Amino acid sequence: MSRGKLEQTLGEGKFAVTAEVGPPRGANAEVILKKAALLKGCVDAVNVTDNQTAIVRMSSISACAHLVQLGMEPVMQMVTRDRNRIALQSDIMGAYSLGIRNMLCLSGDHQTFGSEPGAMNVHDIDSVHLIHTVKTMRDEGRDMSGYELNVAPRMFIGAAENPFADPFEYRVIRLAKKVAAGVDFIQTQCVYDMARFKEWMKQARDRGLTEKVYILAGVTPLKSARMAKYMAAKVAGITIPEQMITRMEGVAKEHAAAEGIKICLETIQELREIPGLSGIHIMAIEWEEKVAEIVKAAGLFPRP
Amino acid sequence: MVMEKVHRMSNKGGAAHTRKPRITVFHCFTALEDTASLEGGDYEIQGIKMPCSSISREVFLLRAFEAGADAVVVLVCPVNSCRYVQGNIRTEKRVTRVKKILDEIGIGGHRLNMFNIVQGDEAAARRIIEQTVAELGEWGLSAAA
Amino acid sequence: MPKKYSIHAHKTDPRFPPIGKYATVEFREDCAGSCRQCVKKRCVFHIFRDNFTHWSTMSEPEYLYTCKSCYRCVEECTKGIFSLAINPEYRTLGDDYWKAGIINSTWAQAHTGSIPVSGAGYRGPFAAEGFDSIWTDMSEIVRPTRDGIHGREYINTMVELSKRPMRLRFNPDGTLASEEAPVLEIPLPVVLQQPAFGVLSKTVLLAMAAAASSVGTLLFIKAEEYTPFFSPYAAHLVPCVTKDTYARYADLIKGSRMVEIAYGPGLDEALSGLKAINPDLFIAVGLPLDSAAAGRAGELARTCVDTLHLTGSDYGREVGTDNPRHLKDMIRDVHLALVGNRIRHRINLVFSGGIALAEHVAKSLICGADAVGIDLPLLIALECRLCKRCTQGKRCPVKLEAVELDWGKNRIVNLLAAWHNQLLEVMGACGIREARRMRGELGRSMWFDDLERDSFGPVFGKRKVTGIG
Amino acid sequence: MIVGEQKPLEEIKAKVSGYSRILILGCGTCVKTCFAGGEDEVATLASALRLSFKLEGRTIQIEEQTVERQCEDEFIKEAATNIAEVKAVVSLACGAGVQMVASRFPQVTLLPGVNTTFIGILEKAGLFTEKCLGCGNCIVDLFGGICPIGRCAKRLFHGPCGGSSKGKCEVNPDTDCAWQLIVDHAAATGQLDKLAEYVPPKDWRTSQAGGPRKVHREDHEI
Amino acid sequence: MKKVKSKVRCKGKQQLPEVVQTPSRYRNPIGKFLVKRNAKCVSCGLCAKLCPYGVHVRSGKYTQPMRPLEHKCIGTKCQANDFYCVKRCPQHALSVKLNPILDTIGDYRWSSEMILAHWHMAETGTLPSGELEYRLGYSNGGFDKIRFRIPDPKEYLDIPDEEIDTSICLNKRNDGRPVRMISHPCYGGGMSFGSTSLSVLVGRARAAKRLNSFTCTGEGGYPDAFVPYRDNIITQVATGLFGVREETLLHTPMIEFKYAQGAKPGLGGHLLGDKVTPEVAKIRETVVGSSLFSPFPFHSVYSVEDHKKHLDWVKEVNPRALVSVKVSTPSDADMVAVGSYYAGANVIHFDGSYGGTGAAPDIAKKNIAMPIEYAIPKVHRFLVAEGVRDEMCFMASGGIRNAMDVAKAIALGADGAVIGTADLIALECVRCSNCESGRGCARSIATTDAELGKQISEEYTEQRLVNMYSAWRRQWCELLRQYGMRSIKELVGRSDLLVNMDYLDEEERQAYQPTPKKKLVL
Repeated sequence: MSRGKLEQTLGEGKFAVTAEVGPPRGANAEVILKKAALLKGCVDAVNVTDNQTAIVRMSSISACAHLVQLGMEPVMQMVTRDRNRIALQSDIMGAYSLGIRNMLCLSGDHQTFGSEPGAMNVHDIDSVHLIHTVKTMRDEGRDMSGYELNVAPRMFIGAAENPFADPFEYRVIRLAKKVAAGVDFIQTQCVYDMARFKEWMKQARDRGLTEKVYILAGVTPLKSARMAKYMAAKVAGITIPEQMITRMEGVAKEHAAAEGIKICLETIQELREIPGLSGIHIMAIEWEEKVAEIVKAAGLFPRP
Repeated sequence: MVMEKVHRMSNKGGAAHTRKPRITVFHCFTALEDTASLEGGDYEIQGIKMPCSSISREVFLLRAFEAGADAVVVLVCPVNSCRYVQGNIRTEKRVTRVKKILDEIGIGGHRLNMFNIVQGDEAAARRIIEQTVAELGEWGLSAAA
Repeated sequence: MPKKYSIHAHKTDPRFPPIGKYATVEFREDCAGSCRQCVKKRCVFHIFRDNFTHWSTMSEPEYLYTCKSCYRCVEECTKGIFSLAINPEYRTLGDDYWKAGIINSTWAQAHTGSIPVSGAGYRGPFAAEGFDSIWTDMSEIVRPTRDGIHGREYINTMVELSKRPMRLRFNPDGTLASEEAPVLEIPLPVVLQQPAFGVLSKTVLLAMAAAASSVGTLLFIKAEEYTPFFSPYAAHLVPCVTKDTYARYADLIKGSRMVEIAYGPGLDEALSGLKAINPDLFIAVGLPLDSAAAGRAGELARTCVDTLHLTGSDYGREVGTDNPRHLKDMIRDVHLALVGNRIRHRINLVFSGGIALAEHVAKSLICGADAVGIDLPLLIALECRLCKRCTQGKRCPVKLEAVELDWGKNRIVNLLAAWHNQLLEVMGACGIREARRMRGELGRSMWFDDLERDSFGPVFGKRKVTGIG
Repeated sequence: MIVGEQKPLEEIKAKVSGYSRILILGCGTCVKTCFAGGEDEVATLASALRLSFKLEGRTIQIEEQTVERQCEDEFIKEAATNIAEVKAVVSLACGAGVQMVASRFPQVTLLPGVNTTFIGILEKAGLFTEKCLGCGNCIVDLFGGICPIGRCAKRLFHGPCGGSSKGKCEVNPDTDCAWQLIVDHAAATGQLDKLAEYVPPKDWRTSQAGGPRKVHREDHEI
Repeated sequence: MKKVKSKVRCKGKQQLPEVVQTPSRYRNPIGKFLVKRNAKCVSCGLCAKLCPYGVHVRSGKYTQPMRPLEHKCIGTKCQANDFYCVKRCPQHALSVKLNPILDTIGDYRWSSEMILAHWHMAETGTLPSGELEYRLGYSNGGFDKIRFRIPDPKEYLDIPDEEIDTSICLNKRNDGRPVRMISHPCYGGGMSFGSTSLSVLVGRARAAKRLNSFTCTGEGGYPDAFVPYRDNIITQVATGLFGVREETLLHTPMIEFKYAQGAKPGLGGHLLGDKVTPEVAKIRETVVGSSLFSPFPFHSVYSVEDHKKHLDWVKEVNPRALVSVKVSTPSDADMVAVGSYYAGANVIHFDGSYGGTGAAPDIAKKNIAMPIEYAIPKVHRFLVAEGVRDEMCFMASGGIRNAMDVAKAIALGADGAVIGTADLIALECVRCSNCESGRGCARSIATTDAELGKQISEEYTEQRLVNMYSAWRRQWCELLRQYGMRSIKELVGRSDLLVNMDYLDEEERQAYQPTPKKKLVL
């Protein structure tokens, strides 16, 4: 089986670029296809969220399958919140059979924040278990019970990490734990607090983790000062430095989006200079049309 | 809905309307020596003396209403002068809780009130009672009495 | 030796929870009481046990009547949430004379009929006004005590309320020539009397009459209260009449052994009137214990009157003056005045007003009384709280109007049983075997002023303060 | 202990409104400690119900009793006399107590008056917090004595998740992040690296996932 | 007043038994102050570091703060200190307030503060801080009105406690019997096995041994556990003769004839059936569960001559034992004392009417016989006048509560005091007066209940008593120093050193601490 494009890019030591799309809240595949079209050619892979922020959407697998048909490379997100180990493993196998080659193992946002706050969560296993499971399936060809699989899903395994959540001193240890469990690449939470990110990267380098795993830094262009303030205050695990908010506030409303993109580009520039960083992951939330612009402006175009 | 009933019943007149208002006074004896000094108005007073107001549990306050009180007044010593340091704070919290229960029941939490008074200030105690009686004039007598 | 007299007590439970001395202050927020070590469950005296079940029916805070204040709940609670306080009801129970402790102890005696016994030493002040400035003497080695309490030796508490013949005449053969005068004896130097206030319903008074009859003493009762219901106890009733009213109660007087007539002008006439109705009648004269009492006593001792019933205030004080003397001094004065006139043996003295404790009986006798009359303790025995609400027309908190006759009788009998036994304690310690011989035995008492002077005088000099100081 | 919370008065009232005579049965153990079903709560509820019905012009006869533990026969039987006289019993016990009483007195309707919430502790006066999920296979030793199953919103074995902020959980910002505590403890005791170890997935058969559980001590069964 | 010289002098420094901290048996000892810590506390531990009195404790690695040990708090006067926890607490979580429970503790004679202070002495062996009044009660008479006169500073004798002699001699008669000295001017009053739990009795005996003093069996017989301490145990012969056997008379250094007890003079002892356990019954040679009454009086003594015969009998049985006669205080107490002298007693022991008891009718405790304060000068004067004072050891008891009461009794004319209640207070008696109720003393002191009795140990009893008497001795030493005395024997009969508030003019009275007055709810 061929390796996926993302794996190839990273394997060749090239600076990778991924972006994120959210499946629609409905059964219309057009939406996802339209979004994907905006990204085609300017990213290495497209991350498809799995009922992101616990809001019920079209499943990640099916959205990914549509992308595969479109000739794009998806990264299927999979959360442990909604499925027990039976469903998870079966979906992994199914996804692989549909041509999906990358997956991102997550525990998922808590259901109380989403559209079904009364739902029962599953959390049979956690994201690290999931990484371990996928790795075992891939490398040993066995499922969790040890049963030998006729075809092993050769997934390129990703996971998320948030250098901005607490406790900071533990974040790198947790990264190490994921690495030990078998993760191939890491996507981080959006980077605004560069100092803290650099510190985290340094710790990762010191532990030799950057040798073992590709780290893709998350970036999200700010649309407005309001968005910046909201994210800083309400979204746990995201820190936005005060001066960045001030900067957003300092420009006229109509120029805010442009300023946000400018900040984003500066961030990417700074990130590219960090030793051990393998790429970026652009999370342009409901702003997919700007991804191509960012990639181009950042000088990361064309993609290999 | 229950509140409507209360009003209906108290507006019906009859026995409930013609009797004197009944007020039960729970008091710690450092706040007020005795309710005897408060008697004599156009109302009935039932005093319950306590070594510390924090002895008044939820049920006592409710039972006072069962026993026919139209209003319940809890007199406690001033903030920071409780003999047992925290007794009056605890009483306050309990009164708040029972007010909520009374609201749920439909009697209305406003019929239960706590006041801090200094020992010997009988004028203040009397004012509190008179004010309560005046308010009872607005609310009507308790339909649960 | 007279037939051994004793009063049998029957435990008679109170109808209302008596006002206890203690209250616990506990912070429920710190504990819900489900600790296995819970001091409430482990209370040696089980005082909280009833509270547990009591809880759900309680309508107001329950104080701890039976708490013995051992402080183990306070000191052992795992959360340290307990504190003990004096029950505010107890604080306001009674007054400076009828102290809460006296009322409480009276309740307990009426309940059980046993004398108050406790451990540790005396808890009260060194000395206080009134009876509390007298100590009764004891005997030791040289003049032994009497072992009367447990019945090893008989101590006779009987006293007479009838006149004694002045001299006996004998026939030449030595036989008695004078007529044997009729005798009115009571087996203990305590008579009962109708209280001046209280819920004096028919049953309450009947209970007093029944109790008097049961222990063999007398109840002084207003003649107006008499109804045929009282007839079973007639022998133990002393109707109280005035010179204006006695004629109305001729039938009652005919059936009575003794009648009390109020002192006042025209008494002589009334006395003969009474004797005319019932020649065998013993006569008591009721008079206030005022400054004229001693003089009047001397006067009345010379008449046909058997007994003087002198009543002081409810607080054991002289009446009719702004600066009243205490009962102990009044008794002594009346007694000594009669002794001085050598007519003490011609009359019997019953004092009442403020007799609150058994020790007051003994001390009154020592001061010179033949007997004492008790009133308020009878009400207290029936659970009265001396709140005097009844005098303002308010409801009685212990529903005295609803007592049952037997219950009431038993409570009063129990109280008298306890008092009788306490009198025996004091007499035994004094080494006195006859209540009659205790009368006026001032030498068997020690008075505060004398002790201060005799014992402290040589050490400290002269007292610079008056009274107890 | 088992922590519970009394149901809203309105709900209890609706449940009992069809009966003219009920028994409120308290339980003197766990739910008493958390102020949900002891003597005091029984009395308070009874009083509140009586008042509430009185306002509607109805009277309902309410018996009150509290037994030591509703989950034990020995104590339930003390309530037999009272239960025999009513058609409905409001039980202020945890779910175990309610069901135990229900099974012993099938002829009466059992109305739960308490919501059983969790196994927890009294954190400080008036504050009860969840500590254990009853998974049936305790592994708190791996986490410095802090259970991520009972105390992490996502039951993460390799937490904390990205929502951990300033020591608090994103799901409930006044709750401590269990993983922050675990990490703090490990850091304080110099065992941070121990937390890098992979903890295998849990076998949930010992938990409720395995169906209603039993503890069977044959040595105690004669 | 004539000074009484003692014939025997104690030489050398006195060996003082060691004080060992002996905390309360209970979890929450009661203090004069309430120290509360509220929910704002973040357990920073500052208070524990600051408080030099040990009120705030942090136990080992336990993260939660412990409940404050309120009884160690010195209270509001601490405000002046820079370590005042209330002020220093960064969270303002602490408060200190007068403990309202004091309303309920104690009585006119033993005030709440006197009780708490004695608990402190028994725990620490030291005198409590100035806020606890331990010398005077609220009785408003007797010892509470008597003060030592203001000493002349020139009289002050600056010598250490070790060089002050507090011993007294129990045999001054020169009758061929041993000269027995005890190190303190007091010994333990009679408490019977049955009224008091065995561990307390044995603990008292152990303390007596360490203190070189005596304790007394009371009227309850002689348990085997006493034998190791027999040199320090007085055998009492009382009217019931419970447990009096030849061997128990032979064990003892002193035999006490109890004619009467101050709390119930003229009345016999009474042990309720509940307290007559198998052990008690065995020693008293009686039946389990049946109430025991001691007759009154000694039915073999109806005259002074009978009395002498009585004494001669025990003197014959044990030629080495001293003989003490314990009587109460009738109006002719002086005659009784002289009578006992002529009957051959070494010690005459007067027990005043306000003395302790395990159970007595309230009427007797309050009313019968005179308070010891009156009896002491009366008896002392009479013995002096008879010329026999120097040959008698005169012990007083009955309402002698504390070290200063002992000193006052000595200055009034006694040689020493016999202590009962204070011993029990040291063991955390609260004077609740329920020694006989239900299962007996709830605090395990006066009980024979198997379960309750176990809650007190001999070691605890012994050390608490040693501690309390050590604190008492400090007070005596300080007093003697003030008057330039080296021995407590010099104080005997020095009533010139005493004043009575009621016998002073208004302005003279100003110099002394006023008589504490308080209205209690009893």
